[in-house]
Amino acid sequence: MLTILFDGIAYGMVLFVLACGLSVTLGLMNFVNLAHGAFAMAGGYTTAILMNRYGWSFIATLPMAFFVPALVGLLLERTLYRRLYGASHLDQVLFSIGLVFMAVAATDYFMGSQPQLIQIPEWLRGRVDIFGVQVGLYRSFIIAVCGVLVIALQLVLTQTRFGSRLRAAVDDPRVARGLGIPVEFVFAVTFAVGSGIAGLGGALGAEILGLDPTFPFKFMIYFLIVVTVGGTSSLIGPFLAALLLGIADVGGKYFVPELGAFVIYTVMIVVLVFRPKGLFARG
Amino acid sequence: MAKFADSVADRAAASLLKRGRWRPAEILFWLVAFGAVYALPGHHLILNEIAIIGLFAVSLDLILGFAGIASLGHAAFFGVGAYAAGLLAIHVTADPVLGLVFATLLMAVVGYVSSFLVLRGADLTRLMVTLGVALVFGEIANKNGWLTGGADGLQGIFMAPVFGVFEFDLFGRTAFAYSLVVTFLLFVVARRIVASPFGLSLLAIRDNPLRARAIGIPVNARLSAIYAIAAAYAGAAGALLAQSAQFVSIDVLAFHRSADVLLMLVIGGTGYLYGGIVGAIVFKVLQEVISDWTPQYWTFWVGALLVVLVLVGRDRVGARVSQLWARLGRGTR
Amino acid sequence: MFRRTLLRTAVAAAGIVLAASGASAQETFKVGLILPMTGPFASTGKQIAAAANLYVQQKGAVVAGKRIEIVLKDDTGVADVTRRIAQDLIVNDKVSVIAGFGLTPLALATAPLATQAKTPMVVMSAATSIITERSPFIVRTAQTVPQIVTPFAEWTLKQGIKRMATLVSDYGPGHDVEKFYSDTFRAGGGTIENLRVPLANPDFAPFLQRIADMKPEAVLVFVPSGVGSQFIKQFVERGMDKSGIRLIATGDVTDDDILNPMGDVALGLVTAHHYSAAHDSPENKAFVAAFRAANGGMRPNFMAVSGYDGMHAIYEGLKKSNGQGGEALVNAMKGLSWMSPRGPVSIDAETRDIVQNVYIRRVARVDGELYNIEFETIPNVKDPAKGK
Amino acid sequence: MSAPALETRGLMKRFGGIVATNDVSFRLAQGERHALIGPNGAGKTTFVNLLTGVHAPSAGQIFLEGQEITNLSAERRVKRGLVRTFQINQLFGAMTPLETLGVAVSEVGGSGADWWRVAGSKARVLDDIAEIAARFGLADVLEARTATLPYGKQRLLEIAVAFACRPRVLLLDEPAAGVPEAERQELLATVCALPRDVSILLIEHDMDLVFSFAEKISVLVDGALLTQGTVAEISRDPRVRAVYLGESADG
Repeated sequence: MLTILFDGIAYGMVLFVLACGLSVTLGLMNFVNLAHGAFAMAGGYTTAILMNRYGWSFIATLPMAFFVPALVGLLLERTLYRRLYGASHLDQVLFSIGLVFMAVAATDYFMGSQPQLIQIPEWLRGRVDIFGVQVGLYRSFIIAVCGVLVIALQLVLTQTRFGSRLRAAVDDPRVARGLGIPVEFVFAVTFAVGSGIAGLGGALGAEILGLDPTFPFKFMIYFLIVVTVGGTSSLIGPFLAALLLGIADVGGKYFVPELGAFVIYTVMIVVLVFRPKGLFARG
Repeated sequence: MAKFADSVADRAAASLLKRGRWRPAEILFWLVAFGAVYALPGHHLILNEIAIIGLFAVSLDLILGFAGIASLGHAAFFGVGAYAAGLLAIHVTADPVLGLVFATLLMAVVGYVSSFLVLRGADLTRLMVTLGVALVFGEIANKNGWLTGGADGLQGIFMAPVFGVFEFDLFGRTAFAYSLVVTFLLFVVARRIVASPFGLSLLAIRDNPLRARAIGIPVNARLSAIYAIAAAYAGAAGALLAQSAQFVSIDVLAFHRSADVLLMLVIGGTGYLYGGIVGAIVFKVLQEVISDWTPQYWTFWVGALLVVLVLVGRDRVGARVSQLWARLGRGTR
Repeated sequence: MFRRTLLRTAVAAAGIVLAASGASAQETFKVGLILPMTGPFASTGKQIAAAANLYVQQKGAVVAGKRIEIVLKDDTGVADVTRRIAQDLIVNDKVSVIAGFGLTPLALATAPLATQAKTPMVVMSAATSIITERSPFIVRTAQTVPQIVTPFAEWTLKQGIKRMATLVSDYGPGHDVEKFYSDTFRAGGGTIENLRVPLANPDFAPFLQRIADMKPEAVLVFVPSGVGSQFIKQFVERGMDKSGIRLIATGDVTDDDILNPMGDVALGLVTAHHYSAAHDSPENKAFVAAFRAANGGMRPNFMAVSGYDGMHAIYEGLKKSNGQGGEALVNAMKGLSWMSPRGPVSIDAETRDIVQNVYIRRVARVDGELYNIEFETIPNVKDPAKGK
Repeated sequence: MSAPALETRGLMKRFGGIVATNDVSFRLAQGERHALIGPNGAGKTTFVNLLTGVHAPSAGQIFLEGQEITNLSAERRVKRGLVRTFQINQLFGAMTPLETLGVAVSEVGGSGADWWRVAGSKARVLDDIAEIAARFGLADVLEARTATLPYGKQRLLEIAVAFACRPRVLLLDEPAAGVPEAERQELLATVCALPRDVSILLIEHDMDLVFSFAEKISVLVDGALLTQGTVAEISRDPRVRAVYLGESADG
């Protein structure tokens, strides 16, 4: 029983790490980046390649799973995304879907269409018994990493100068520029970090969610659900939404497996019909 | 003064009526389309698919381009329409026209009922709610295999000849002609709808729902109405697919259907009805050509084209088209 | 009534097409290969296309005076597209055989066309039993689901296992696995519980927990190849391998394509299937070596062997029919028997399904790579779902 | 005279703990030119939103020509003849003034839902459009895209659309806001020339406009009616002066 709750939390955590970059680009920078999953995939593949071809240890690949997508994100932001900040949402959708198409086909070309598998280290396998609850070690690890990440992100956004600059830049880029805030730089860094976190999520989640070239399509819906249900006004909203969805999904499948995927979709529709701005949006 | 008012009224009439008038380019377009029934015998199958998806995209344009409702779940109506037509053919009558009418009317009702879910909320919310509805429909179809055939698809559809005369042939000629006629007729109606006072009130709602309400337009009722109409159109497109393929698979309700049709519409341009059809032609032909060349990696090039299209400026391409459109329209005056 | 007339006119129309095509395509004999080359089932398409091309490359493009040409099309795994492409290939490209068909609905959607156009249709992957019954022009070189799981259920019973659970993906083949396995198992005196997993399912945790609660002696798993590895890893991660629940699966789960990277978690897993890349025969050794050489080291899996055998059936059929297509080719393919890389096979003249050995295998490490090592053979299995 | 054109009785609106409209009982006589003034944050916007049905009141009633409209939807109130304009233009940017007026005229004439005929085929609608266009000086720009019109014209259109709804009571929310001096006179003249059978409530900041236009003035402070009276009475009222003392500089 509690094991199900625990699994749901771990699943929700992974969803959050995967989606939180999207909630930043969408919520703060108002950019509908459907290619977000492609950055997550890049992180997953980075880990898979480093481990399987170069024999790195899982933990050692995690920083790379952050940096490689972050770099790719930075590059794309500087060259392409930047031009579309003011564009209509439909343009952004079209553009980012195009990127997804390219990423999927390119991954297939270079890596093959079969799923990539990674071996998590021995010490993260198996389960332990904590107060009578069976707890998976790897899932505990995920919860720990993601928990730290959530707190760190929240602190950065609310407590640091960078956070306030970002919020100012988002509110009104012109005024922010006038105040001497390097808006372009702030956006680029934010975008890169968002992409990097997605990559980290892709690497961490590969074990649970699987990893193949169609990853960005398969999980696009989940990301969007997390962000819309959570609302885009803060990080806490999507975080709670991801947990809620994770628990609802896992619990739903455990208790009423006949319903299958209904649970997660129905939760989303009900929430959005009654709270169009998301469950945890202010006002 | 009266004289002056009269002349203004005349000008106003001329200007408004122009919206409903057929331009030479449009007439030419449909002549070419119908000409293809005779002129392009080797391509009827793909043309049939284009006609059906074109109609589907027109249906999406009615809500997105004319009423401002973005949808990522429009396949819900397409798919249920397909199932409705397929099931009717299996269990009741194999007459295609009856099946088409049945699916269309049924989807109008379903569209009306589900419209209440999308009345509130901004674009993103609507995208997700419509998406959710389509996914739930997909799950329902999957779980009720006794009715829908589940993941194996609905089999055993045999269609009678259209009007008892035109049999569905292997070359797809009847199918194409049938789909084209249906698409054309529904297009004519759609054209009339968007040029009508009702259509104008939709544009007003799209531009500024707050003001639309403040001048007495019953915003929700209008949105529900156009949503029902668009759903009916999508249902008709789905019925055409079910009838010409004589098979309905579960992925008529899949996410990629909704996403593809949105892509096509946006590529072709929203808000002038032809965008959907143009987008369907462009997308399908590109897919066909590129995937013949590289069946495995064609998505890369389609993706690249999308990216380039946006970067070059869809607006600029669109502006060029609408300029051309305007110039052609001026020719009629 | 009108259905029959409809059919007759369609057939007549098709006859004209074929007559017309016969004149212009005297030399080339086109095989339309329709496969999911993009999307989630792209790896199926890749394996089959590679094997079919390999066959033509090995045996030469000319057979019975005809030049074989493969026309490869991507149907993206969408049924109405498959059907449209098949129709297009038949009427425009004048192909004489349509082949491929990655998934059951894709084959089912196309079946009526094969009948209408009298075009032989070689099914190389879709595994639901009923497919061959949907058209007399269908020949299948892929396995059927009951063919694998019925003998597997008998084998499980023989191991003394009486309480089972099944966990299958919630789609056609999954339902087949559940039904045929459970029926046989119950008939043999066992008790069995069934669980279904949504096809698009990222996390197995809740289902694994259900199984842990059920505490069966063993659990049979059927999920599409690819997802299977995730399942096993999560199974082991939960320590369920040590909880006394034996995990068995159909060979889809330990697909040769992805078996090796699965790593030690897969070791010892018992599966039933008709092909292993480690099958010990000279035919297979040659096939695996050639396939690897032609495809950058990729290991062939059971889909590849179906594609390879499918081309073989077409070649041998053409030899028997003296280059004639249509019904003559289908009739010629009936009753063919040969030594395939998977072992001795034949085309059942009645059902047009393949008759083949089913092997019980165990995953083991050989020369540093993981393979399915066959340790028991159930010879000449016909599709048990038919002719009962 | 019969019932007042517009009347509220004990109108209240609370947002959480904040009282935005406090027990407002207000009367607008038939044909009257009435101005509602008050400093920023006095609750003018909330009051208008209550009248037009954007918000539901927490307590109290609203009557239009003697009939209660408290629970009617925003659209229904418009159909009954209570129409407003907006302080910040709320127009249909992608449409032409012709189409905009057409929509409004059709809607009030009950033909707004006609989907089977092409717009522009009803003579009565066309005549109405022509008349309104002439009254508001929009005849020359009827076919231009609204978003491209000069601001003054947009402002005129803002009022013209409302007028096209055949109001019995017209709520003008700062009609001259932001209009450059050159175009201001035309606007004021147009407003002053609106027919007498339309009762007008002017919500305004600009005292010059109020004094030149209104017959009666109501002063709203902190959500409550401070006082009501003729122009002369109000301009002498020391309480009003006190309220406006800090404001007059920028007004």
